[in-house]
Amino acid sequence: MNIGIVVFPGSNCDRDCGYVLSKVLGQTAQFIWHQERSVKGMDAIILPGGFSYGDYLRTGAIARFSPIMDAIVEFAGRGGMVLGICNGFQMLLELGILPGAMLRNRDLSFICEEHYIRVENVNTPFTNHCEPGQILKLPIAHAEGNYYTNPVTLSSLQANAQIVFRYCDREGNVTSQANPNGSLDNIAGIRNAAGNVLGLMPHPERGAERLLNNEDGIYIFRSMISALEAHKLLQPV
Amino acid sequence: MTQESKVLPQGPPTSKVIEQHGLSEDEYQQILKHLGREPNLTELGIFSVMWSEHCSYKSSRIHLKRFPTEGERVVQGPGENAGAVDIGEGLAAVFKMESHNHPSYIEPFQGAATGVGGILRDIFTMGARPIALLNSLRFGELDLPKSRHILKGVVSGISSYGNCMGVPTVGGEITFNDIYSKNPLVNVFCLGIVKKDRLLRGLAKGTGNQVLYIGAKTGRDGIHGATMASDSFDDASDKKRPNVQVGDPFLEKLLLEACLEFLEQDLLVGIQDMGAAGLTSSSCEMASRAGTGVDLDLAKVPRRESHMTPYEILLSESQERMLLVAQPGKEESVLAICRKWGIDAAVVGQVTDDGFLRIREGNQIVAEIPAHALAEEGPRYERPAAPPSYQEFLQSLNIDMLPDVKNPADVLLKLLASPTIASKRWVFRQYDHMVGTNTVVCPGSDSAVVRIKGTTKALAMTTDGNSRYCLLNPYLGGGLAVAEAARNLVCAGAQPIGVTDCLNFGNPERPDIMWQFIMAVEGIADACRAFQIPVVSGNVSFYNETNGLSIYPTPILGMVGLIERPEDITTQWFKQAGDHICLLGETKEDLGGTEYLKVIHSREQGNPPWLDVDREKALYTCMLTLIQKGLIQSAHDCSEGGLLVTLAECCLTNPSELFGATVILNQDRLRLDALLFGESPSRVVVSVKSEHVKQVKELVQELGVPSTELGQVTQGNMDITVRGAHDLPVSQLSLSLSEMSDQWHHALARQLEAEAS
Amino acid sequence: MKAKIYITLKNGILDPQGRAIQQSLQALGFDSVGEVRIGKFIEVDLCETDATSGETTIKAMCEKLLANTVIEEYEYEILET
Amino acid sequence: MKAKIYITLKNGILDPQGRAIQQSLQALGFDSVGEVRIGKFIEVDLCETDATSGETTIKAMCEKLLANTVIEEYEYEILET
Ligand SMILES: Nc1ncnc2c1ncn2[C@@H]1O[C@H](COP(=O)(O)OP(=O)(O)O)[C@@H](O)[C@H]1O
Ligand SMILES: [Mg+2]
Repeated sequence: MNIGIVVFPGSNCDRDCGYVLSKVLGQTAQFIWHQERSVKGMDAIILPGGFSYGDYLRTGAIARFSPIMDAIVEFAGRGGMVLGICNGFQMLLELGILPGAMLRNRDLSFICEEHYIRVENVNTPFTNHCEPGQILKLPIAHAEGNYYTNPVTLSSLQANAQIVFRYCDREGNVTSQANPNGSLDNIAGIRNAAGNVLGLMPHPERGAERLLNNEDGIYIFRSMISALEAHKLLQPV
Repeated sequence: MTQESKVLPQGPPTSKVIEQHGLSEDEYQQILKHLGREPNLTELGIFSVMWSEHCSYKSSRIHLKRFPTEGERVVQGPGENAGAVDIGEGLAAVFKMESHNHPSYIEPFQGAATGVGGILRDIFTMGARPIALLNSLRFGELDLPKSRHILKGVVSGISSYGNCMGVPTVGGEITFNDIYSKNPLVNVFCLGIVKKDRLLRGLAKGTGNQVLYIGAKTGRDGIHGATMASDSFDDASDKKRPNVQVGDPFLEKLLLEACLEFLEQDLLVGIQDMGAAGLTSSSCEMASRAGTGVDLDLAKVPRRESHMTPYEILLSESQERMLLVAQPGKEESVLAICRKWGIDAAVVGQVTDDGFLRIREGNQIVAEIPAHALAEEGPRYERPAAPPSYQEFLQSLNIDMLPDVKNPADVLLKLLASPTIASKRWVFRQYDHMVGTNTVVCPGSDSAVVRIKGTTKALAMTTDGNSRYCLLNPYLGGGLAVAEAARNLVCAGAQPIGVTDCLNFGNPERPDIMWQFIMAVEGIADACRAFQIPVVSGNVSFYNETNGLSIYPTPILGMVGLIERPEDITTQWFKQAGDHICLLGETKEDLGGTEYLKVIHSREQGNPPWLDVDREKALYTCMLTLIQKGLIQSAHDCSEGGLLVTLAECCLTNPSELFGATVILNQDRLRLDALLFGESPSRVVVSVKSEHVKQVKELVQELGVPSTELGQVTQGNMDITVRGAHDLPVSQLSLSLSEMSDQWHHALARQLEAEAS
Repeated sequence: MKAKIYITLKNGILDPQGRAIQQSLQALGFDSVGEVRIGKFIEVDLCETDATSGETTIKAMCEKLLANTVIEEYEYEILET
Repeated sequence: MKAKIYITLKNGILDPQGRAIQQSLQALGFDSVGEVRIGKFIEVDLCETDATSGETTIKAMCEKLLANTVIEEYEYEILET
């Protein structure tokens, strides 16, 4: 598959995503400079982690105005698969493709640590390789991952199974102790209503190799690849 | 030349002005000789920074010559922005360590952040992509609110800069002592990877080549930063202006990517960052190294503030700026890359062949000085040195006057909760230590290990230094620091291949401080020579002194080791119940200068343990052999806190589960506290699968390393039995893992989060 | 002209930074301190002279970039210079 | 009473955030935007009634905790409520 990874000034997980896709999973990863205006030829798009524009003002706030964003909004609108990781998730929120916003972590500090998340919905193109309720262990690395939205939106996220990952403990219990950053309802990742856009704070690309003692992130990438393959089978070009 | 007469005269400086610039009468006479005339104020300012201790190493240079700097792997030794060693497959590891002590006291967040920014630039100006940061920190004890404030500021400064750059902070060390309460130390280490034949240097070669300025605009920040780091210079006229630089990690990230693109397209002749003494030091050092001159026009320098004088522009220490010399005809490509990344850039001058640093502003020459005189011909001092009068008192310790330990379990828990020994998770969880997806061993083991993509290799890195040992015996302290660093690397399965150092001392004009410095350098040099580990870069920080009180002599070493095969990567924690635990090396009555004496008996006295270089070397060979034969499950070196703390750490540090241990020790005529908490060097605790025990024993014996079987890894408590004469138990302790873990894991957070009232 | 813009979290949204500062102030002995809210203060120079059009510009900047209206609200003042 | 506190970087101190926001506003087509400086805006509730003592408290809070006087300066307003 041909997966586009958008590079913003200040992105710093772009190359990590590229490495996993091409070297670990044998896909074609293509870097797209934020000033380009087209995502033609891409089967899916990743908005990678990092500090786009230094995260000055608010995380993702300046990046959302990059020239490439129109093409991405349009791509997502057509049902194209978009994965926003960490800073990428924050951009999706700023863009309004996903609802809500990020606040500073509850304890105000940057947190880099492995955490458990529970897969709440396996009927998404990002989780079809997971078992319902499966527990993944993935690193988080952020200062603003404290997800917030208004109560109305929260209940609609809950009602529509748009909450895809929740922070949990080792046994899968979603508790406030297992919540690293104060995120509402322990939210670690959500999808849009149509299901083709996912934003999550944990870094699946950091959990994709045995050498690095973590392979749980592979579930997410494999899910994406399977979904894309299935889609291609349905709609041969 | 006619031009010379046109140097803008600003009137010869008065002796007061000369003194304010920190120049001695003698030094001023040398300036006159180099110039053949009186300097103007701008020129005086230039000499003042370039000949400051910070830039010229005038008190240290002759001593640093003792370091072994050569070796088969050395690609670049001291003298460049950073050193480089060959790691095979056409690659070199580029690394260096720098201090940012003084700024971090004045403004902890920005001081530490800009320290990280500076060391990163040193690495990527060599053409290397930085892949790892480490830091060594020293603070006052945490019961002082000010120490907590400094620590929190420093840690968030490091975290904010390093995280934003996307370079993982993979390790470091922190120790606490009240001696640092007014002189905290912030030493930052960075390592990058470059293709060996693409290594860039700070050379202004090629007459007529264009000199470019890229990065942040020049403001009035940090004027005289270099002199500040060299003395307590303060110019009344500057008082109102805060001498603090603010870092912009986002801009630096853009600079990094742009520089690596220059390199990829082979556009540059040379490049250097503008660190201390900014535009001045970068231009004259680049010219001096290449034996050329540089002609700069200040009118072309991008500025952030209006009405800046040449003096201010030349001495500004605004961050995130670089000076580069383009290949002929490639200037446009350089500028295009800068435009792509949104970086300010300007051609500000050219390389000349007359050896002068010539500064113009428009068509006026404001300064003209031989570049070599500035960069290389600064004063050199062999300052008087003598051991301090209190040295004998420090070393005198009648251990028999101190009661032996009565309740080892209590002492162990106290040590585990002492911030120097306690887990540093509170700190390193704020550092992105995984970005780059190379970190195989995250913070929390003896060394950090980072794999090198595209190869099967990995590099292990560590920073170490024990200033109490150095206070008590600077020669031994220096050697012990080298030994500990190397031991940490071999415990990770790595062969040490190079070292960098950061030498933090008090005022070199004091003979006792100079003596500490010389002895420590000698100790480091002798140990590096014995272990055949070349010193390829480093940094000296003097004047770490407040109100006449100097810090302990604190040389810190940053050492790098090479691991050829991923299966050799070894961590410190126990892996499996049933494994056998062995101690390699010998425990002696080494209580002098220990953490135990400090925490339990409030003494920082005695003689540090003797370093037997041959024993230590034998241990390295032995460890690497065992690891490469796949016989070892875990390896952890014994350092602060001694054997019991080491065992506790083996039990507590496995990221996925805790392990217990059942251990039997023989007292062997030792004091009980020496056995349990003494800090004899050249010791490692290993765990071994039972089927390998026999083979390990044989090999260890063959390699001439003493070893003792201690017991087994369990899933229960940590149970320790000490047997005395006739195998009778003299002491027995059983500590629950949860209790130990609670002390060790949370002590730092508890002390930091205790709010002052 | 010059604009001063104040951006704060909307009422009802927990402000972890404000809470931390409140606690530190109280720990420092400032007993009379009640709630603390923390926001952003942005000063923008504008080379416009017409007050009405200046106001339109400022409003647009706030809506578009400076404030995230999901969680934040803003106020501003315009100063002639 | 209530205090509004404005904390800004001292003159001459680099403001990377302000610079990034300025560039981004210009890129968004706000051509009239000149310099942008970014600071903090803090609202503090105080259960004091005496204006003078309130002012002393606010000043002390700024000096001790709220502003980093090495690089920042502050202003405040006190509102009776
Ligand atoms: N203690 C030391 N040991 C070895 N080399 C040193 C030491 N101190 C300084 N050097 C070398 O001297 C050169 C100048 O160092 P330094 O002035 O710190 O560089 P910078 O200008 O980047 O601050 C560097 O190449 C450095 O590696
Ligand atoms: Mg340098």
